[in-house]
Amino acid sequence: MKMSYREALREALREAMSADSRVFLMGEDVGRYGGSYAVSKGLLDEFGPDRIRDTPLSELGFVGAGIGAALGGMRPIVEVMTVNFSLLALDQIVNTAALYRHMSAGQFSVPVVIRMASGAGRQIAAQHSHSFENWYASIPGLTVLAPATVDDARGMLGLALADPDPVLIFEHAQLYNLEEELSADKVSEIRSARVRRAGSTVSLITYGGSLPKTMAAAEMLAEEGIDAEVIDLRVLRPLDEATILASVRKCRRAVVIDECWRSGSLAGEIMARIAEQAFYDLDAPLARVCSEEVPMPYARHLEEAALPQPAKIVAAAKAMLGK
Amino acid sequence: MKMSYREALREALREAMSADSRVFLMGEDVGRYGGSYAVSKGLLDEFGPDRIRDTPLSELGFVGAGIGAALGGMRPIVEVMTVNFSLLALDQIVNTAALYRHMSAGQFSVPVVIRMASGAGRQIAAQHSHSFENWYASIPGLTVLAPATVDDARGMLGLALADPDPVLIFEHAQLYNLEEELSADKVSEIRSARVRRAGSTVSLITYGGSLPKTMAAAEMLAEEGIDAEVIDLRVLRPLDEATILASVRKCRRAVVIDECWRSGSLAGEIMARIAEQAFYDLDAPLARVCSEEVPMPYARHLEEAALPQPAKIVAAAKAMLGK
Amino acid sequence: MNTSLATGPLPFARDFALQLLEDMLRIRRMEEKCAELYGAQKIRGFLHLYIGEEAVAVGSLHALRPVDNIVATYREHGHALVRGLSMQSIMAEMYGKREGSSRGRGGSMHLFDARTRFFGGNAIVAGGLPIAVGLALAARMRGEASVTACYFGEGAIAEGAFHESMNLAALWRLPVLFCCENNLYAMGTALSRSESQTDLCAKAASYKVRTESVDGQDVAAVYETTCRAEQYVREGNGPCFIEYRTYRYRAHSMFDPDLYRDKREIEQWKQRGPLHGFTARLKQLEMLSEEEFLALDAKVGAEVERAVAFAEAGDWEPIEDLALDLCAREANK
Amino acid sequence: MNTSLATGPLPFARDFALQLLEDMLRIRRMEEKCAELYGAQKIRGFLHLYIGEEAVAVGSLHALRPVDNIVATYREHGHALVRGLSMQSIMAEMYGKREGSSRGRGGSMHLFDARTRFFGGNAIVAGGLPIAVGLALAARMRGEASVTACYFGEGAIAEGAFHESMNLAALWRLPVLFCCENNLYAMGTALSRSESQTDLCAKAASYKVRTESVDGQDVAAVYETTCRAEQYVREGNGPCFIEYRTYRYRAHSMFDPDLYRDKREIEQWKQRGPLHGFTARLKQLEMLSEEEFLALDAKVGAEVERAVAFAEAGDWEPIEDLALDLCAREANK
Ligand SMILES: Cc1ncc(C[n+]2csc(CCOP(=O)(O)OP(=O)(O)O)c2C)c(N)n1
Ligand SMILES: Cc1ncc(C[n+]2csc(CCOP(=O)(O)OP(=O)(O)O)c2C)c(N)n1
Ligand SMILES: [Mg+2]
Ligand SMILES: [Mg+2]
Repeated sequence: MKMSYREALREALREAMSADSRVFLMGEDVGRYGGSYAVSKGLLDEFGPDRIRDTPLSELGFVGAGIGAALGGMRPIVEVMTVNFSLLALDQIVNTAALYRHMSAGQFSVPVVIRMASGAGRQIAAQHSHSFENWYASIPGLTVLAPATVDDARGMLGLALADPDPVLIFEHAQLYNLEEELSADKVSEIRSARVRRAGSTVSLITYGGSLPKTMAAAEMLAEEGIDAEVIDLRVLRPLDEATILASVRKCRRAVVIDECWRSGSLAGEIMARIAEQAFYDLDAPLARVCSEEVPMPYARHLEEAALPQPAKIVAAAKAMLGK
Repeated sequence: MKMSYREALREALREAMSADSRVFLMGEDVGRYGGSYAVSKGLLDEFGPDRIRDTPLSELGFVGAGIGAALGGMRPIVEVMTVNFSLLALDQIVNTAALYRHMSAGQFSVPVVIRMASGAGRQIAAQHSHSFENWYASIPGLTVLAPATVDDARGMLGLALADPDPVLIFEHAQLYNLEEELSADKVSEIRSARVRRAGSTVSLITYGGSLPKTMAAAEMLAEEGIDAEVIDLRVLRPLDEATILASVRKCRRAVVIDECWRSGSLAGEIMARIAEQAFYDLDAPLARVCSEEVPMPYARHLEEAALPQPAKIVAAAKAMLGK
Repeated sequence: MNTSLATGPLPFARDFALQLLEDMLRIRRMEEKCAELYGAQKIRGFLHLYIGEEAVAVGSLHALRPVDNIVATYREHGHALVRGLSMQSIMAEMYGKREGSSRGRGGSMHLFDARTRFFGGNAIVAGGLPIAVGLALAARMRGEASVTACYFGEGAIAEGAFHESMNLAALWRLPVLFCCENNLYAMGTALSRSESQTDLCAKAASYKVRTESVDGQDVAAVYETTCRAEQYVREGNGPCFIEYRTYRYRAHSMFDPDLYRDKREIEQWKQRGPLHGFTARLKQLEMLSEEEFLALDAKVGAEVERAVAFAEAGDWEPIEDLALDLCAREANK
Repeated sequence: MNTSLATGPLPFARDFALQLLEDMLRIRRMEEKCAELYGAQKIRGFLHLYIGEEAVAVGSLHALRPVDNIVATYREHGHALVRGLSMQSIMAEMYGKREGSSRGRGGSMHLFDARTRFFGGNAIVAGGLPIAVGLALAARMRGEASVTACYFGEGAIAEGAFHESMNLAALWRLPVLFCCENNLYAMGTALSRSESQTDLCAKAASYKVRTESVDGQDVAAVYETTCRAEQYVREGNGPCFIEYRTYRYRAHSMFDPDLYRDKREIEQWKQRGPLHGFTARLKQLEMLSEEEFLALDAKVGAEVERAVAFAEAGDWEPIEDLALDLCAREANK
């Protein structure tokens, strides 16, 4: 069955809400408006305003309330409209959600799921185009997911809800319209990375909104006879080092691609892990393709220039191969 | 003249306030209380409550107000009591301070200086022991400083105020009582890293509160006949790649030390840059010594175990040398 | 909602009245064109139209002085235009051209102009309020007699930033004019579903801030009320909060299917259109003939056409200049 | 400040009165010991004493039920103790021992107890308020008749989190008891220098939340007022805000030189000590003799000694268990 990423998320929400009365969705305009990216469209009619709960513009307050509701025995799904606004709620995520279990020595847990749209590419400029999943992925106590396929959009939410600890889900805004065939096997775990394209010459490691671009780059490389392997991280915390290192050991070269600013990018962290653990397996310096270090501009040509693009990935891979 | 890090900061504040009537200090308890780390003690009497301005507990509000005051022609120094509370103000730093000049195509600038205490080691537990300078160092448009010596504590503030763009200063809480001889030459720039100890065998790269630990580790290594070089980054954004790479090229081995959680640490970013640019100069895998990936515990022995320590740095360096 | 239109004599001269009318018309026609250009994909990203709310920006900004600071939101085309940005630079910015007010970096939500002290365009709801507090603090410390006017929607009131900013401004008695554009909805969320207390002046008063509430569809009333408030603030009495009761006729943004409002409600508010109402009043007062109105409209139409032509003819910022103006100093990476 | 002590008959029986007295005494003696142990470096880090404010925790927590949720601050030893954590587990936690309520991970600021629904200890000012809103939301959605009591200082009111939480609780009519411990200072900042409106009930009322203000030095009044509020909240009428007017006799924390308060002010408040006042009243009512008081004090003293001995005898958590309880699942790096 063909389905869009948006529909897959909606189906996952519907399924979770139907299966467990403790599950509810809350966030700005998730109800009457239907969600700013229309993910929850129609769910208000189905589940009512208590369980599809519109909130005022109070990110710190309602994310904290979601955490509290999780402590209180519910299974809230909190939608933060975009990652940009999540900065206002960051204190609650860092200083409450991530800490409760450890700091209370296991007495309390916070089974909350926090979803947010992230990333650039829609010409909505510097305050609406951030990628902060690298920051979230650095916080012990959180699990951070980045579904990049319709299957993962469909399957990850339920698994996240089953986790007794806080899980963050980053939905790249450019993926909502992605249409793919839903596979017959259900996604069954949120612990491992996936090889999305097997290859032997260079390992292209990425996730989320950069996966389609990386797959396109791999196709372009294939046309030039370069056999790239594409790794989709899927889980940004904890990182699946085994899959990353296996790919790097096989290909002996790696380019890491993400949409963060280069400095402090998740790509940098992946490179650090490779440099620590697979140094002797490398035949060439590591490389990354990230966003340029500027606030994201509005004009299309500038935005395109600021973002990772297939051509840049191809160039980085070829440079590494001396081509 | 011998002086404490705290006194050096106070002297720098006093000098800046005396030299330029546009400069003022604002923050929680900077006035009557004297600053939570006693940095501004006595300054209220000297400069009055308008220029040593106590604020309510409103981090988002008063950091934003500092940014606005900078836009309005003042030279505010905003003290955020600790980096932990800066999360509440992060939106203003990311979405306003860092963007204004670029987004307005150079029409506006934000000459604000934001100081904050950071780091662990005082047994004040998980909500009060963070190191988020890595996050701040990833934001284009900001300059991020980490004075680790009394000279830098004395000299950096004035230079930061002279910068027409936003500058963040991280003062590691463990350094306030550090006493050192103030050197005769004034600190004259905030662009470059410094070699704090010349060496030839392994490059130990660090900053801020980890510098004393790293220097101690270098001494311990010296006793074992290992000649470590210690680099103090001083400026966390923009990174002084030239100094880092020169040291790594000389020593051919590097351990990076900081107090961030390992995943996403600034240490990881440094390693990524080395892996990109000095790969062929390396004789061994890169390594880092960071904090363990847990919320910082209160109990002393657990906190010590969670933090970088000289012994761990020594062990990492020796492992790298096969010793 | 008061459904009648304001009538009767005006508290100011005909020339000024015509200027108010013209400015409202300029916003209206410019934005109608923007909507069209959005359809033609000349303008992209988010586009939030101010159509229906014009009297607020026009009446209030005309009460302010060049020395004053303006802080606005993402729904700020009208404010930028009335404050004195050229329609050309606004249109070029929306096209993403280098002739735009921000060389195409900002787009619709991020118009800036140092000359007129227009501090932007801010796409973070309530993000402008702390900035306004700081601008007012700077003005006070520098001994300037300026007022900082900060615009925001009623949706922003739920944000912590509103609370912290109101308290700081009141505590320090700063010259801030908090201009709340209450158009009853924040995206799809009606005020009654976002605030336990829907009397916004009562909320603001809890900070010991003086408050005013005015029919935002009546440009004369907006002007008068803002003048009164502006004077109070300028004289050093501390901040003032003004609620402008208004309505947006269009959807929240070009992505919004607008399914959460009753069509009758929209129609009712359209009966009280700010342009329509003011034009009728001027005619009734014999200050304006239909002919004069058409001439004015034609003049404004020509300005819009010129702005579009200017934007069309503009250049793209070279990609090499991506990092231009990131920092005053050398590249910062 | 009302300088007289409460007198006259009590609204409850002698047994209960003695229990209130004993709990106040337990907090006082425990904390006096903590201060001593801090001097001896047995307790480290931050230590915020509640001495002088005991009547608030004791009177209010006795008005609540086991099913209720408690959210507290970093000044929470008293609340934890009254709620039912053993003095031993509190003391061991402050020693950083594995027998502590959080195995030594939390220390003074982070006491937790699932059994008594004590959700901690939170060292971020106002950080507990949104959590309390969520706990109350969960209770309502689950059909539980519980109340969530959230303690915070008057300093927290300036935070955006206060504003957002009050609005959410009021908008959704949630069973939250906002317990504001107004001890007049936030570290060195007096209320009048942090709030434009110092009448805290007026602030809270602007959210259409019911409010109460009570003398926090009078444990009987605290109990009665909280009972009234708790009942209102439990019956589903929405949240209530209670201001407890109190005072801390000690410095903010052990690092605070306490130079910002007038010594006379401190002395005046000490005249109205909650323990002193209640003891005098009980004696006047002939419910307590000096002998009985001394016996009670001796009993409490013995409890303190046992707690110290317990903490002293405790073990250190093995370093291998640093990451224990980080996540329920396997190690998360
Ligand atoms: C902090 C933040 N949260 C959410 C959004 C998304 N958003 C943009 S506009 C808007 C509605 C704001 O409503 P209001 O303040 O009433 O202004 P109006 O659009 O009606 O002029 C929302 C929710 C945002 N931009 N910033
Ligand atoms: C968000 C935040 N900002 C600042 C601090 C530092 N701090 C700790 S306690 C405190 C004073 C709080 O005063 P109040 O709320 O009145 O409570 P009290 O200490 O008087 O009980 C401050 C400023 C903090 N812990 N959290
Ligand atoms: Mg609105
Ligand atoms: Mg207080």
